Amino acid sequence: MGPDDKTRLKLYQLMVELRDFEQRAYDVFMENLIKGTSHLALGQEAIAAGFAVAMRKDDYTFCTYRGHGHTLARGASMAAAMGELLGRSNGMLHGKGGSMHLTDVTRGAMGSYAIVGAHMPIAAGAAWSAQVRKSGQVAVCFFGDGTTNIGAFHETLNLAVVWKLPVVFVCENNRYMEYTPIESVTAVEHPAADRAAAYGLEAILVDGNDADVMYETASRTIARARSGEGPSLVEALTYRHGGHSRGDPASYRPKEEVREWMSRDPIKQYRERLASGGIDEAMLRKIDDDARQKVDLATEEARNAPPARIEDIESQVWSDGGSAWRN
Amino acid sequence: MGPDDKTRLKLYQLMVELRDFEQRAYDVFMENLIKGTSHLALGQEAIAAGFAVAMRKDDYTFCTYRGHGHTLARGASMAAAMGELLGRSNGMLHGKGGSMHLTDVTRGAMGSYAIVGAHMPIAAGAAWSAQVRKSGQVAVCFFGDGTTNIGAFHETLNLAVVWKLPVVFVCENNRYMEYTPIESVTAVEHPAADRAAAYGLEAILVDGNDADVMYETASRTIARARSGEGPSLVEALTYRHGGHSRGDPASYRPKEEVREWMSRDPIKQYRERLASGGIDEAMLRKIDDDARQKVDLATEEARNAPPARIEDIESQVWSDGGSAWRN
Amino acid sequence: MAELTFREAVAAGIAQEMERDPTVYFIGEDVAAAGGVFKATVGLLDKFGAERVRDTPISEQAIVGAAMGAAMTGLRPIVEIMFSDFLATCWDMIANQVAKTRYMTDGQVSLPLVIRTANGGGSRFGAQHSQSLENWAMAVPGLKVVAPSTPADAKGLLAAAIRDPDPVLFFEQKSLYGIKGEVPDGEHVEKLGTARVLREGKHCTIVALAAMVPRALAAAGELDSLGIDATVVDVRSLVPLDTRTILREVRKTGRLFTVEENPRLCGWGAEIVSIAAEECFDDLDGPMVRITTPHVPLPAAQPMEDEAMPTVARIVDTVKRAMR
Amino acid sequence: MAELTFREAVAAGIAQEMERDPTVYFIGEDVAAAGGVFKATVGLLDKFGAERVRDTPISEQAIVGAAMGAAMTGLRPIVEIMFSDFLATCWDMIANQVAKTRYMTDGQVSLPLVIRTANGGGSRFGAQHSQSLENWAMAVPGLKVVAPSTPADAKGLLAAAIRDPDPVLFFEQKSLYGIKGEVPDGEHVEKLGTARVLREGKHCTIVALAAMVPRALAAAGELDSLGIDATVVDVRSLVPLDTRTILREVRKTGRLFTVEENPRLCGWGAEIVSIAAEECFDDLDGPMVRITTPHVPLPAAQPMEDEAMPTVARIVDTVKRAMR
Ligand SMILES: Cc1ncc(C[n+]2csc(CCOP(=O)(O)OP(=O)(O)O)c2C)c(N)n1
Ligand SMILES: Cc1ncc(C[n+]2csc(CCOP(=O)(O)OP(=O)(O)O)c2C)c(N)n1
Ligand SMILES: [Mg+2]
Ligand SMILES: [Mg+2]
Repeated sequence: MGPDDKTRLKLYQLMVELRDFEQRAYDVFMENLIKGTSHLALGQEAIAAGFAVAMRKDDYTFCTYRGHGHTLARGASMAAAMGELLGRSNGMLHGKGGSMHLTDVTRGAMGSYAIVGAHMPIAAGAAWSAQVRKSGQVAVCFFGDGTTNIGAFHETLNLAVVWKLPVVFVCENNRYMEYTPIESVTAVEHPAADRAAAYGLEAILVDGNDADVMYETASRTIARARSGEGPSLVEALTYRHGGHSRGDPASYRPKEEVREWMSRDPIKQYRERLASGGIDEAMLRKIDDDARQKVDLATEEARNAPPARIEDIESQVWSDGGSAWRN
Repeated sequence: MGPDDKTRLKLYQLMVELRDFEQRAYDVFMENLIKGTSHLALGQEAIAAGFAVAMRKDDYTFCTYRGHGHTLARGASMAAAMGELLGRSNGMLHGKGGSMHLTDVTRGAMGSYAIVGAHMPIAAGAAWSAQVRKSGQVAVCFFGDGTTNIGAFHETLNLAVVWKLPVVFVCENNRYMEYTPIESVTAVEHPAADRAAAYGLEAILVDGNDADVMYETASRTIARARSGEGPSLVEALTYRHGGHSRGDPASYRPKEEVREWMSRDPIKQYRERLASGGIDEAMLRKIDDDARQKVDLATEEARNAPPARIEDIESQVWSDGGSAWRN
Repeated sequence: MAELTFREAVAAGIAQEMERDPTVYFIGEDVAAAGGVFKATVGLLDKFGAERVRDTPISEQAIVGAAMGAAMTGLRPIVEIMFSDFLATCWDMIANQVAKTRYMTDGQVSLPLVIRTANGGGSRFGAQHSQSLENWAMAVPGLKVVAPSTPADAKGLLAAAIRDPDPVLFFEQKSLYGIKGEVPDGEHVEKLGTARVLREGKHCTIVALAAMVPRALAAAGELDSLGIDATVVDVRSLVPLDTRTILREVRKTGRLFTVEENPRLCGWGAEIVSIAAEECFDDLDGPMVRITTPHVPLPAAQPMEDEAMPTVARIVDTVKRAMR
Repeated sequence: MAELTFREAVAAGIAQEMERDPTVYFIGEDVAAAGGVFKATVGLLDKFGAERVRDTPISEQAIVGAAMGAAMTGLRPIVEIMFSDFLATCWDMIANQVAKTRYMTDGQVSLPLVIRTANGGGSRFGAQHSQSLENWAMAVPGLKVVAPSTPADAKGLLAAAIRDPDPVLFFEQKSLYGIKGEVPDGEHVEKLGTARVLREGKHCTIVALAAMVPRALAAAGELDSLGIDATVVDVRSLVPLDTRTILREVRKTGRLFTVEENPRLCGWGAEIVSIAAEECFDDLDGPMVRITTPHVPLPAAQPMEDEAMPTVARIVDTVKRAMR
């Protein structure tokens, strides 16, 4: 079965947009226009797209420093995202956050968090709030394989199950925590799936490079959360096409492994599936072209925006807009 | 089979001593002689005794604020323990630590830690040190059911398995974290055993009120650690006879539950088993009498000791014996 | 006016706000059925039910994180961290997440959230259950920090903290839980960021916080009989800090003493002294002196603990010698 | 003398001590095969092997806890916490366990252990990867705190920290990793607790730490041309603190300025100012002024971050106006 054509096209479009954005982010970084760091999710697009398409508009996304895709997938402005990477005043956070903290609350993108594991209890908290407000909202929380070894992961999973919270935890297992292979620092083979039982949860291990599988998994776990049956823990197998962060050539990865995974590029695979499933090549080409154009425009807008404003340094510590700590 | 008679008598003797010490601690507290807090392990003696008897002299014990028994079981001075509870200068820590921090490094009692879960990675660290020093030592780390829900538990178990450390983690499941029933805050029925698989470990769930079972479990897991096969996680089912800490009447516990568990008193049970197994009643009575006398003497010594010395306040922050932070 | 203990006043403050605002929720370890290990939340479960007053696992990171996520999405959570020492186990949540997220998102989220915690020494609990940690919070931009010294302020400042749109760390001194005092009837809300002058003197200004306030007052009484007339200021709120009141009183007397329960280095006393050293140097008539616990972990035994913390005698003695 | 970068000097300091003492072990995230995200530990795995130089999971509590347990039982571990911001995720281990256990056991255990961490701003990483957190450590009794400003000190003070029998937090300023400087050949060990006078002036004393030291020196150069002759002191070690040197220099000039990268409240600057306010009040000729980052989380974008941290221009300007 699988999703209908409209959904599939949406999945494809999103993946292409995220891919093009990340590639452009890489390019502008190579131009030395990005002064901080940036962590690209090249190759992991099927997970972001699968969930974003399955989510309700008012659901919550919580993600990590590797969060450009997750934020954009909820409909956040590409120009504002690129502006933030470039430290421009049109940035989503007006320069205060940078690449690692993209957030657009109006789209349910509740933040990108840069300390491993920290956003997991925060996502559970948003789910708790949805639960007691009876809003029907679901929180989805994305994190990496390496994150499964930190204390906050454990505390959060336990609490979420005990309180039966409407939250879906999605482990994007890209096989590396920074430069270190995950299996060298983890007691079990599948860092999330093999631990689901420790919280009384079903082990869910899926192909994170297959957009249909991700969409189906997302739909199922979100529905479970929405209907009050509690959290899920998903482990999606995937691969980073590039290094951990800017400037990392990822030379620590075996060539064979890289070759194998590159051949399973989620976008290339999906495009072939759509084409062989009867979707018109012209339609796919239009999606490709539109995405490129969208990224071009966003990049142009960001490049032309003035730099972040110095006068904002002391604003928005407090809800009154200021930062006064004394009278 | 089970342990030989000599071992059994040692187990019995230890349990009786720990019981009498805790009961005396309760009495002196009721006399208002203990100014801080104290957490008694009445009813949990079989675990402390089983492990202590199975341990090698130079093995390491790490325990919690509920650690009088674990510390004494390694051979630490009862008078020094009682002195510490009473804040006397003969105290094991000369008044600096109090009831929650009993430590006697000369006996391998590496400390009682008062922040839940904190001692778990520290115990792993001692095991790491033993591993690289090739000393053959094993670390044993005791903690409660409630402790299994804190992040440090998870981080430690994973690291210990990945590094194959010679450490045994012993969860004393006494069914309560302070005043809250453990099942109301935990995602699985057996907080430790049901999580062993999350670290690739065998689930070990044993009767913590049976000294023979505890001795056997201790011997087996310590041997495994000592032979380089790595850590174990043991869950021992037991029950606190009293409240969580001084002054807690534990009225939140169902009467039926209390009655049932009191009938499974580890010491009463064991005494009956020894008697019916042919051990002379006179021998058992002598152990009982000797224990009482030992506690009497220790209490007397502590009562007569002068109070902790004010001039010690600024000593032993640093290895030079002092506390200077400036020149 | 009713006479309440400090712990009763805490419960009354929470109850007042939970009644008023259905988005206020309260979570923590042993806070619901048991009413808290310090019995400062007795009765709340009965009044507001198990959904709004919830026991948690021993998972401080999850507790604070959950409160943060809820605060971002429409609730006003109150969290209890049983002892302030345990703030260390969730310090990332507090210092890196709660404190910074509003700023990092340039104001996209608000975090109306209160973290209450039992603070300080005097209970012979030893170094891991006795710290005065208000300075840890004060040093982190993005956190408001409050520490009341009376039952009335416990209620009024806690109510203000709950109504505040920003995250507040609320420190309840363990050694004060048992004290009694008059608490205004009916709705009682104080204002954050206001110090209170408790005694006006001519010769020196003694600034104190929480459990050190009654000690400073007692010391001022003794100093009076020695001919030294001291102003006593209760700081009440470290962030925002009422520098206007504090500096005014320092200027009037020309001498500043601070009384801090925390260890020696980098406390709020150093901050206030430094502000005075920059902003009213010319009004100073002599050295500014901090009276603190020495820079050691707090010992457990009664005689040691009592002597380590600033005593009335030490305050009197220090001021007397400095004013000579 | 060889010219090394700061990051090379760090690796050289570790290597020197690991060669000398077989009980020195080094663990952290991505420190072995990858040589650290700041490349400050490149080559150590090759030199000392996988047993002594080990990669860990992302488990800061377990890492620091393991080091503590090992230090109690015969090793001298060095731990890397990748960014000082992550100290918050293991703050209980550091502030409550490592710092207090020797004292609580009245000296039964020693904790010869070093926690190295990349500290501070200037890399446009945003508020969760840019903090200057040496003051968090300074406020906790039982921790020694060191922050070098040159490659030579990076090596010499790190070696001293590793040899020290007590726990040391060693802060390596990220913005300094790339700087080059002469480092003595052969064994090089500095002494903890010693400040260094870098420039002697007549008019005022500027005290700085780590990345603020070169800025203070540059400012002193500019001030010179404005007729203000400044002493510059590199604090180097916050605990133990060389108050003897610092107060001597303050007394000589009568004016004190501190330059701190950390946010405004409760920093080491406040501590030094307060010590001076008590102990050399009569030698002061005017207000003491702290130059700090404002009390906000650090923003990410280059222009904002640059302006938020103390700049040479701001140091010059502040001193000039205060000395008028
Ligand atoms: C508490 C903490 N420790 C370490 C880091 C540094 N760090 C950033 S990303 C990362 C690896 C995370 O790996 P994983 O969870 O697999 O996510 P991925 O980067 O692969 O998406 C590390 C160690 C951090 N940000 N926070
Ligand atoms: C991090 C932390 N949170 C909370 C506490 C307060 N506390 C002390 S003991 C305890 C219950 C522990 O329960 P369990 O692990 O089952 O051990 P038991 O007391 O039953 O032996 C709690 C919550 C603490 N000491 N540390
Ligand atoms: Mg990964
Ligand atoms: Mg228990």
